[in-house]
Amino acid sequence: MVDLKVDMGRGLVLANPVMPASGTFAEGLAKVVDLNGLGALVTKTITAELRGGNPTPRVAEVGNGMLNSIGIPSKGIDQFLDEALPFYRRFSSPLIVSISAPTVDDFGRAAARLNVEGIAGIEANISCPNIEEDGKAFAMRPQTTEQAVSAMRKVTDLPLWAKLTPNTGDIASVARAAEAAGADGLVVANTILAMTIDIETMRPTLGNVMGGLSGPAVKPIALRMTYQCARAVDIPVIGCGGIASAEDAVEFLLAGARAVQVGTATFTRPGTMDEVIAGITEYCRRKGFNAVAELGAALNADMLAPDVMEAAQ
Amino acid sequence: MVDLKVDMGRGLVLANPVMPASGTFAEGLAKVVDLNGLGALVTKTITAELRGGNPTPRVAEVGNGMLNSIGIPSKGIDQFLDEALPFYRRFSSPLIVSISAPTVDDFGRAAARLNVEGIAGIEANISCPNIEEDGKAFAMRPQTTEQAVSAMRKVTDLPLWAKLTPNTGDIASVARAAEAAGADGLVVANTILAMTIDIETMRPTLGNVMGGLSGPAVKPIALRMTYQCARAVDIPVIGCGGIASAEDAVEFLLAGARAVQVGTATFTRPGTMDEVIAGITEYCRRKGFNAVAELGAALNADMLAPDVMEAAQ
Amino acid sequence: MRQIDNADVTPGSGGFAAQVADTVARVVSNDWVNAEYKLIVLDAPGLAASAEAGQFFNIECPVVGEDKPFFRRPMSTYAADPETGRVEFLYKVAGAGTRGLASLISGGTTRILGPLGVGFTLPDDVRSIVVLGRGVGLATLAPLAEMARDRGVAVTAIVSARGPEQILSVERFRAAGAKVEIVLDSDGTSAMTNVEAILRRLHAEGRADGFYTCGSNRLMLLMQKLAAELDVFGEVAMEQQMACGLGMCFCCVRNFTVEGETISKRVCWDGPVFALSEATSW
Amino acid sequence: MRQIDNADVTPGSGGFAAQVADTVARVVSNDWVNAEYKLIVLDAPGLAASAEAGQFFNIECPVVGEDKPFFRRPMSTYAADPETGRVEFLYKVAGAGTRGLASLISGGTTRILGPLGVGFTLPDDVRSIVVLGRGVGLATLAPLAEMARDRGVAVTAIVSARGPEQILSVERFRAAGAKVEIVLDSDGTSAMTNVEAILRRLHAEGRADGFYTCGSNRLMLLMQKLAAELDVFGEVAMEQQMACGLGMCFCCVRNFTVEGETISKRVCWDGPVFALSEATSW
Ligand SMILES: Cc1cc2nc3c(=O)[nH]c(=O)nc-3n(C[C@H](O)[C@H](O)[C@H](O)COP(=O)(O)OP(=O)(O)OC[C@H]3O[C@@H](n4cnc5c(N)ncnc54)[C@H](O)[C@@H]3O)c2cc1C
Ligand SMILES: Cc1cc2nc3c(=O)[nH]c(=O)nc-3n(C[C@H](O)[C@H](O)[C@H](O)COP(=O)(O)OP(=O)(O)OC[C@H]3O[C@@H](n4cnc5c(N)ncnc54)[C@H](O)[C@@H]3O)c2cc1C
Ligand SMILES: Cc1cc2nc3c(=O)[nH]c(=O)nc-3n(C[C@H](O)[C@H](O)[C@H](O)COP(=O)(O)O)c2cc1C
Ligand SMILES: Cc1cc2nc3c(=O)[nH]c(=O)nc-3n(C[C@H](O)[C@H](O)[C@H](O)COP(=O)(O)O)c2cc1C
Ligand code: FES
Ligand code: FES
Repeated sequence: MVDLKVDMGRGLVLANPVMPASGTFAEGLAKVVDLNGLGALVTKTITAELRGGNPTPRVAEVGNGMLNSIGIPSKGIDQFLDEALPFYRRFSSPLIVSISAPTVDDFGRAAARLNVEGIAGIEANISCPNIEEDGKAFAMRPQTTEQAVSAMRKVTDLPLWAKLTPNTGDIASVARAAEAAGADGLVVANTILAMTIDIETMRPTLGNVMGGLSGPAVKPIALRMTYQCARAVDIPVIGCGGIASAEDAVEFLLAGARAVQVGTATFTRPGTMDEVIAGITEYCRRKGFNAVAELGAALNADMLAPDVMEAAQ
Repeated sequence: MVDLKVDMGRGLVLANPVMPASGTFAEGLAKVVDLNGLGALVTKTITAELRGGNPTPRVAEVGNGMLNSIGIPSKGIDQFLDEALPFYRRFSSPLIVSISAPTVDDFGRAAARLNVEGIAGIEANISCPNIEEDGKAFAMRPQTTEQAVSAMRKVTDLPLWAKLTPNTGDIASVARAAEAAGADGLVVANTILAMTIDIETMRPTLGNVMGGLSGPAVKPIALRMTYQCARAVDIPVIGCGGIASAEDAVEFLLAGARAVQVGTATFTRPGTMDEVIAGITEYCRRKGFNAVAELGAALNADMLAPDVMEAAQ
Repeated sequence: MRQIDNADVTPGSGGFAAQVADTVARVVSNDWVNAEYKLIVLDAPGLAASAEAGQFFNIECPVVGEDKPFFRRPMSTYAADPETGRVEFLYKVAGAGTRGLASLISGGTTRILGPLGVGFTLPDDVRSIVVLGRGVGLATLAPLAEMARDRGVAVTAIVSARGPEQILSVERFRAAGAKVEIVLDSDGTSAMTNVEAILRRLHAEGRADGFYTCGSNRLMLLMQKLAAELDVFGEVAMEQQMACGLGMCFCCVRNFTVEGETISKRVCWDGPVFALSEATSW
Repeated sequence: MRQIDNADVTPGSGGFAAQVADTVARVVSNDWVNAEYKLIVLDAPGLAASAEAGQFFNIECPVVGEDKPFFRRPMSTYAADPETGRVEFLYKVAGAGTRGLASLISGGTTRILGPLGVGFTLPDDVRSIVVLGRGVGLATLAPLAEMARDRGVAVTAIVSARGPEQILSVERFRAAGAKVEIVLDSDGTSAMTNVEAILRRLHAEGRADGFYTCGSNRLMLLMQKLAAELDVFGEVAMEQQMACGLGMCFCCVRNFTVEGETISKRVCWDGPVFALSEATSW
């Protein structure tokens, strides 16, 4: 028997290390997959205010990946608490609510509203624009990361995860800032800003010109950042980016992630998370690990400092 | 007849907009491809000092891309001038020499040594560690970019291109800094820092733990950065990252690149650059462009500000 | 039947009961029906074969050479029979995904996720319907004719096409007892004025309690206008680019007019069949 | 023949003359020779078929299912005949790339880049050679036997293998007039002490002016030691992971000892055949 439990700190223990990535999961998956089998449930990012999304086309397939500019269409926190929460409450897996806000104070206000039965934790999507800083995402810089996380930490005792952006040049410093401000965990990472052009119409493929890249194409980049962050902080890191199989998930766990999120792969294979859980178990068994938590210390590498940002060339 | 010429500024006009990316081209290609047909030749980065490379394994294939930690093994500038330069002089395509250095002053000293017959321009690989700044690459920040480029500008009248790193969080600002410091062009961009792990051996796949990602997997990211830089500066941008076909190259030209570099694709298909040149010509003909230079203004898009760094989520 | 709504998605106290399956389906046949369309017949017993008219599947399309479809491709159920476990799709070979689909040979397998979305409804007071479709829209409408027949509802199918070679599904409609009227671009009968005249005539003859359409924006707008004027129940099946097919990614949204307001709905989750009155031009 | 060096790469004043071609080769046959190895025979006229012993090709391997080889795979020329335009490779089906290669069927095509690298040399004063190989190394050494025969040089081939089933290329060696000695793990004859004894005997008998090896680090070290002691000319063909095969990417480097100094060389460009005296353990 392989022990799949992972301790995420602040009293949150997950039955297994596999959960959906925000924005790639909703009620519909309950029709296909037993949600009670997942380590946690993570909602699409919600905001206090009502928000529409971006213009269509909102997605494009790129070689081995997905480009999207969905944006954060949100019906607001009230509607979430009234309608979506009761639905998720029916499942035993802990519910993590992803939130976003346009200012530091709004992050605090949004987090304060989630001290509610049935919510097991908060994932702060700080990869979104900070309107007080010219629209630069909070997680682009250590200082704004620290401010946003502190504002939430003040108002909540729930486990609080900060979701980082891979578009920053200094993810290890951002990770340390989030930890210093009281984050209980880090999700590494969101989508990578990218673009494609339809050369026949001579237009950007997305209505929004640029969008976020996800899926297998980004995996080696997300894995590198997961490794850097896991070495930079003591709080748990949740690896995310391109995971589509148990083998991919094991790479992240070996790189130091305590848990993983599966995003785009669920769109192409809705049963991916189940397969990942089964495959991790089998890997541990085959390699002689009694607990999945042991993988975090199993990498054979002359460890590099987490700030090593120098491309090989 | 489609006019393929592109004006790179400072008197450098290329016969066509296609050239090899530094480090993915060497004398050996002359055995397969007529180098006289290329828009320019770009050398592997050389340094003033002798340098070994990184430990093997130095490369790994990742889904749809290449991860490498070759490093910059260099026999020094003297050896280059004595042995390699005479070889390249035999070709009509202008020779661009890629250089790198560990300090601002060393960049200046290296550039000064290239005011030599047969060298048509300098590409400064500023994606390399600055030992005066804790090893952070020059091109990670506007200020260090500005310093390195200025040091070279002072000592050379040759066309001077700065090759940027995609690992920065703020490529548009770095691009503007390079322009302000007197760069004549920007190469966008180098490889993206990434990592993979062999889950059987539980070791990083590369001897160096991390390496640079290139090939089709990075194309949408490099294209986005090319677009951002082309909108941020007035000097020519040379698009680079994942180009493996004429269609890919046209995307970069539509995004605002004046020319393109082909890297990894030459490893898997040595004739790629020839095919790209032929395919661009055919595309222009089919779409009714008389000159490839017209593509830069042909994109139909509500242009976004170059600093838009906000992922869609 | 309307798709089971969220309230019914209850975690089994004991076992989990899926309502949508990702079925590994075996290809029975995959043949050209004309120069552009193929019909694929799959062996896909279980939940898949319980799909109702208007519901769709999200289909994994094989990688073939340079064609590397990353997402699945949505396809309407052309036929589904719980008895035989057969599911069929009629599809136009268009781009990378459908070219991949077209490469499947009998005995091969692919994954089909479904049944998905909300199918057609036949309110009790609707005793006769007109289905109006063009191109691939006819594949979506065909099973509605059988559903109507099974409920004793009379069907007139207006089949629009470029020319005689492009006519699709006419035998399906006839076999289901539908009256078929064919309108063509090649002889001018597909002109909006003529189609409008036919619809008005059918309504005047008491053969149009319900309007159903798919596959053409112009035909949808025409039916929408007439349905409002004549106070006829109406539905339209919509298309939009999809990734998940399960309401999770929000990429398949379209605008709808609901009580005077423009709201965005997910085609895969709130549709693909929508009230005709709410649809907006696409 | 040594590979044409840089000085000869002259841009044609008029036309460009390639020295290496990326040939689209047609598969004549691709059959198993034992449980692990396949022999692929290609129709690849032109430059490809002019490959010499020890030179190699960089081969595009098809994507098959989950196997998506991104780089090409280097393979030694097992045979190349400018008369027939045939090129052959003997390869072990190991991972993603060679599985892809193994999937090719006659009539199919793939791209082969070559001839690449520096092949074997036979100095004029070498009148008899010993080739010592194991596993896939024998594929690399086989054409050397024919090259030697054509120059009137006597060949003894020592073929090392796990057991009788793994013995490769013995007929090729015999057909080229070589004497063959087989040493096996299964009967203990492949032990280093025995191989050393054979080599010493051959040298004593005057049948070893040159030593050539490929495919085993331990055998290489043994030959290297004896070559130094007995002052015998020697060469070794090396392997290393490759990307470009053309000396451009510097991923295939290995360390060599040249005049007491450790220097790094590219296996694809400076080799794959190197002076035995310069090789270091791998
Ligand atoms: C609910 C629904 C039911 C459908 N039923 C059928 C059917 O029964 N028969 C049939 O032939 N077609 C049907 N379509 C359209 C079918 O999905 C597209 O023709 C198909 O996705 C084209 O894929 P491709 O790779 O061949 O084309 P490409 O043009 O290469 O596709 C590129 C991208 O655009 C998307 N796309 C292109 N056209 C459409 C479209 N019309 N609708 C949605 N996405 C599109 C693709 O899915 C893909 O993501 C249906 C679409 C929807 C939404
Ligand atoms: C000059 C040269 C000549 C060769 N000649 C032959 C031959 O005639 N017959 C034969 O069977 N094999 C030969 N090899 C080895 C052959 O290249 C590898 O077996 C093959 O690359 C394995 O690829 P794979 O995808 O099947 O294995 P994988 O293990 O999946 O390959 C993973 C990566 O490692 C590389 N790799 C793995 N093993 C080797 C190896 N031994 N040498 C170099 N790279 C390797 C692959 O190219 C690929 O990049 C030769 C190698 C070299 C360098
Ligand atoms: C369609 C789509 C919508 C997303 N929406 C959100 C979101 O609302 N909030 C968020 O934090 N991340 C969002 N993401 C990012 C994912 O959570 C995840 O970080 C990213 O996709 C990388 O993981 P993957 O490669 O497994 O998809 C979204 C991703 C996709 C593809
Ligand atoms: C093996 C290898 C070596 C490289 N060496 C250098 C180098 O020496 N200097 C440099 O500026 N870039 C170097 N690069 C980066 C390329 O020039 C190019 O920026 C990058 O690979 C992206 O382009 P591509 O996807 O077309 O390969 C190297 C890339 C590879 C794959
Ligand atoms: S396709 Fe994902 S929400 Fe509709
Ligand atoms: S394989 Fe590229 S240098 Fe040898």
